[in-house]
Formats: sequence, structure tokens, C-alpha cells
Amino acid sequence: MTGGLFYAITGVLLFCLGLYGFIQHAHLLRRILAFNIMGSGCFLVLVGLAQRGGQVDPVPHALVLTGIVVAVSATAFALILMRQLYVESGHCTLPGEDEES
Amino acid sequence: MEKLYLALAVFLMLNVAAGLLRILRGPTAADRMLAAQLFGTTGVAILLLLAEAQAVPALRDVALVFALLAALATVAFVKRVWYRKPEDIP
Amino acid sequence: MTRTLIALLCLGLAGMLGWALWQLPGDVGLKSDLQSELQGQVQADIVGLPALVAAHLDQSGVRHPVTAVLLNFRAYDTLLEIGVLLLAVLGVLAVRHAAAPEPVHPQRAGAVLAALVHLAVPLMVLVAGYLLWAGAHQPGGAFQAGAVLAGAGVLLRLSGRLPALLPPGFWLRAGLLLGFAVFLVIALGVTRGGHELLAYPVQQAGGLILAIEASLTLSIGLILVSLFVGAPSPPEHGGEASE
Amino acid sequence: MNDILPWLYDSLIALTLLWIAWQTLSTRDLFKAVLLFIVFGLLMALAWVRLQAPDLALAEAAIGAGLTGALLLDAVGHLRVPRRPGPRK
Repeated sequence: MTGGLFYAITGVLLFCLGLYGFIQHAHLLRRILAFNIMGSGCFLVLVGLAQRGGQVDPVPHALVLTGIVVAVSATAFALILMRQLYVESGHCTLPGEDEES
Repeated sequence: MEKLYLALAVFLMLNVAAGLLRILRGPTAADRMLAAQLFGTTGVAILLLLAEAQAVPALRDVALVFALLAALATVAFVKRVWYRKPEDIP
Repeated sequence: MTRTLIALLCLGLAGMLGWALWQLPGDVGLKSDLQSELQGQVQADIVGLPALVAAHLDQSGVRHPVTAVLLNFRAYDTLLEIGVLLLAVLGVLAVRHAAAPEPVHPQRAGAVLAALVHLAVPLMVLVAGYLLWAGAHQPGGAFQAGAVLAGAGVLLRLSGRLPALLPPGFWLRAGLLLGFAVFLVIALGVTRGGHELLAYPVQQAGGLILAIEASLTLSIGLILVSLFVGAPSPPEHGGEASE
Repeated sequence: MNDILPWLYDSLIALTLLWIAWQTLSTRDLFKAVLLFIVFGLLMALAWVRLQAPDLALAEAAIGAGLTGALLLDAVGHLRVPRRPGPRK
């Protein structure tokens, strides 16, 4: 069964999709979303690749478990920074980048 | 029996894909939120089916956590996003 | 124009990465029988992480391999991970310190929400306890339990029953630090007994892991709730949206 | 015949994941993007189940469905973007 490899390749596609969105958008909330999608793609690659032979590998499971929790705390912190920027400047983009894109 | 469970799970996944259209189209924000809420319920059903099909009883715990926490997003929506704007009330 | 270029570059990256994954050895399902046998051997000899974990599972003090990896074999990662979570909270506190003090918004919970809170919060706490206990022998553990606990906290906050919490008082600070502190004390404590850092003695491993996990659950729950509560609130929260 | 159902299920999940990711990144409505991301988390949990990782499914269910959704919706409410819910047709 090659379900693991299948999910790993899905993860690669998700990562690149997220990367495209991350470069493309100037709005910080969209960047945070794109960054999370990239992270999910990475996790899929890690777990899927480790068990492409059909054998379950607990080591990447543990690493990705830590990764998920770190990702949510990083997301929360990024959101708070963005909201503080919005409170102080009224914009949701970094200075020097255009609003609409 | 296992085949039946998997077939049902596939059917529910198709339902999720159909429900996505409501999120994409849904005229008001509340329509979209309710569609997402519906996916929580569908997800619980899929998890319970897979718990039987793959013989992994731990998936029932996942379904339990899912059922408990799925309402959180809706509560956040009602309390923090939905300001009763005139456009959103049909 | 740039947009097309970026899209093409990302597509190229996807193709390259996908091709690299496809070419990696050890993909038993796609090769001929002989090759797959050979590669199965190579995989067992060189990587063999699942086999290693399985071989040492009975020395880890728990019966669930993922928990064993998280809190025993690779406990270093988990120690640093709770450190990262604390750093995120520190960052939030720093931002909040710079911000203007928040006006108090009286929030009312409607009848439905109040009923939901009454029903769901005790269940969430119960499920968190169950997941913590279950982590020793089946899927579950400190992270999942902490996340469920944080869900209960967020629900309480949304229904207006949890005060703003920030700046944190003594007990909240202690709770935030508890997981990291207990972990660190145990990690250093075992070095006194002649073991290496984080290498628990086999007999006490189960008890030590349970102590770490219980304090981690509480701390992770509190940290995640603080990350939710610490967000700066909009200028006129709850009022009519206006341009 | 024995193998076709799991494959069908896997490819359905993968395709839906990719489609949701694409829609999340390309939609103009921020609220819609956040909602799609919440559904994305839900489907990730189902993908972890298929990868024999119930631990990850548990974490993703608790964090992806519950916490991240609340955090992101709170932020959207703060930015008050869904003031303009798209033109009625």
C-alpha cells in the first residue's frame, strides 16, 4: 500500500500552494493562513514519507504532534502582532506593500 | 461489513464536498458558518465509521473531542464576528 | 507578469519535490519483488526507527509508542517545545504591556450559550483528564488534553465568565510556568542519580512521565487560553460595525 | 475491487484538501477564507486517521477545529472585514 507516498505528494502540493499564496498576498491574515497551509503540507510529508512502506512510525508522529502545538502558538502570536498593528496603524499589511492584492 | 463502512465514509466525504459549495456561495456569513458547523457533525460520523472499518477504537476518542469542540468556532463566530448587520439578516 | 512567474516557480518547485519523493528508495509498493525485498532489508538496517522504538518500549515506562517517544526517547524536543510556548506567551505579554489598557466590556451570555457552557465545560475537563490518563497506553496525552482544556477556557471566555486574566497574577504565572519547571526539575534531578540528562531510571520512568504530563497539561491549557485572551480587543467591541 | 474503496477515499480527501487550500488562498472574502481554513483543519484530521495516526487526529481535532477556529474568527471580528458580505445576485 502506497497511501503514505500519496499523502506525502499531496503534502508537497499543499506546501507549494501555500508558498504561492504566501508570496502573493500582502494582507497579513492571508499570509498567516498560507503559512499554516504550508505547515500542514510539511506535516503530511513527514508522516506520509515515513510510512510509505505501510509500516507505522511513531517518531514522526511525535515530532508532528509537537509541531502542531507549536504552529498554533505561533499562529496566535502572529495574529496578536497583526491585530496590534491594525489597532495602531489601521492597516493589515506591512509598510511598503499595497493594500489590495 | 468493512466495505460497507468505507463506502458510507466515501459517501459522507462526497457530502462534505457538496456542502463546500454552500460555504463558497452562501449569501450570508451565517449560512457559511452553519455549513462549516455541519461538517463537524459529518466528521464525527466519518470518524465513527472509520473506527469500525479500520478497527482502531481510539478513533472514537477523536470523534468525542470533535463533537465537544466543534461548537467552539460557532460560538466564536456569534460572539465576535456576527454584529447583526442589516445585510446579514434575511 | 510577476504573478505568472511566481506561479511557474512554485509549480516547478512542486514538480521537483514530488519527483524527489517519488525517487526515494524504500518505496516498497512500487518496485519489483526482488528490489522491494532488498530495500526492505536496507530500510531495516539503516533507518529502523519503528523497530528501535518497539524494542525499547518496555523500558520507557509507558505502553503507547508515541508517548514514549515524546516524553522519554525524544524528551529533549518536548522540553524545548514547552519553552517555545512560554516564549509565545512572553511575546503576547510584551505586546500587551505596550498597548493601552483595555476598557472593560460587559458581556452577557444568552440562555443557549449559558446552557452550552454548563453542559460542555465539565465534559471538556472530564475528557481532558481521560485523555491524560489514556496517553500511557493508547492515543492521547498531555498535548491533546491541554488543547481540550484550553477549549474549555476559550468557551468560558467567549461566554464572558472568564476575566481578562492579563496582566497575570501570581497564580497564573505559576500555572504557566509549572509544566516547564517540573520538566526541568525532573530532567536535572535524574542527573543527580548518575543518569544522563532526561534519561529516567527505568523503575520510576512511568511515575515521572505521569508527573510531567499532568503538569504539562495544565500549563499547555493555560498557555493556549492566555494566547486567546491576550489579543488586543477592537476599539468598540460589541458595538455596531461602522466605517 | 478490494482496493478501490480506500483509494477512492484517499483521493477524495486529497483532492478536497487541495481544493480548499486553493479556495482559501484565492477568495477575496477574509471571513470565507478563515471558514475554509477551519474546514481544512477538519479534513486534515481525517487524513491523519487514514495515515494510522490517531494521536495526530486527536491533536488536530482539538486544535484545528476548536482553538485555531476561535483565534482566527476573533481576529476577523477585530478586523471587521465581513462588513461587505459580497454582492447579492
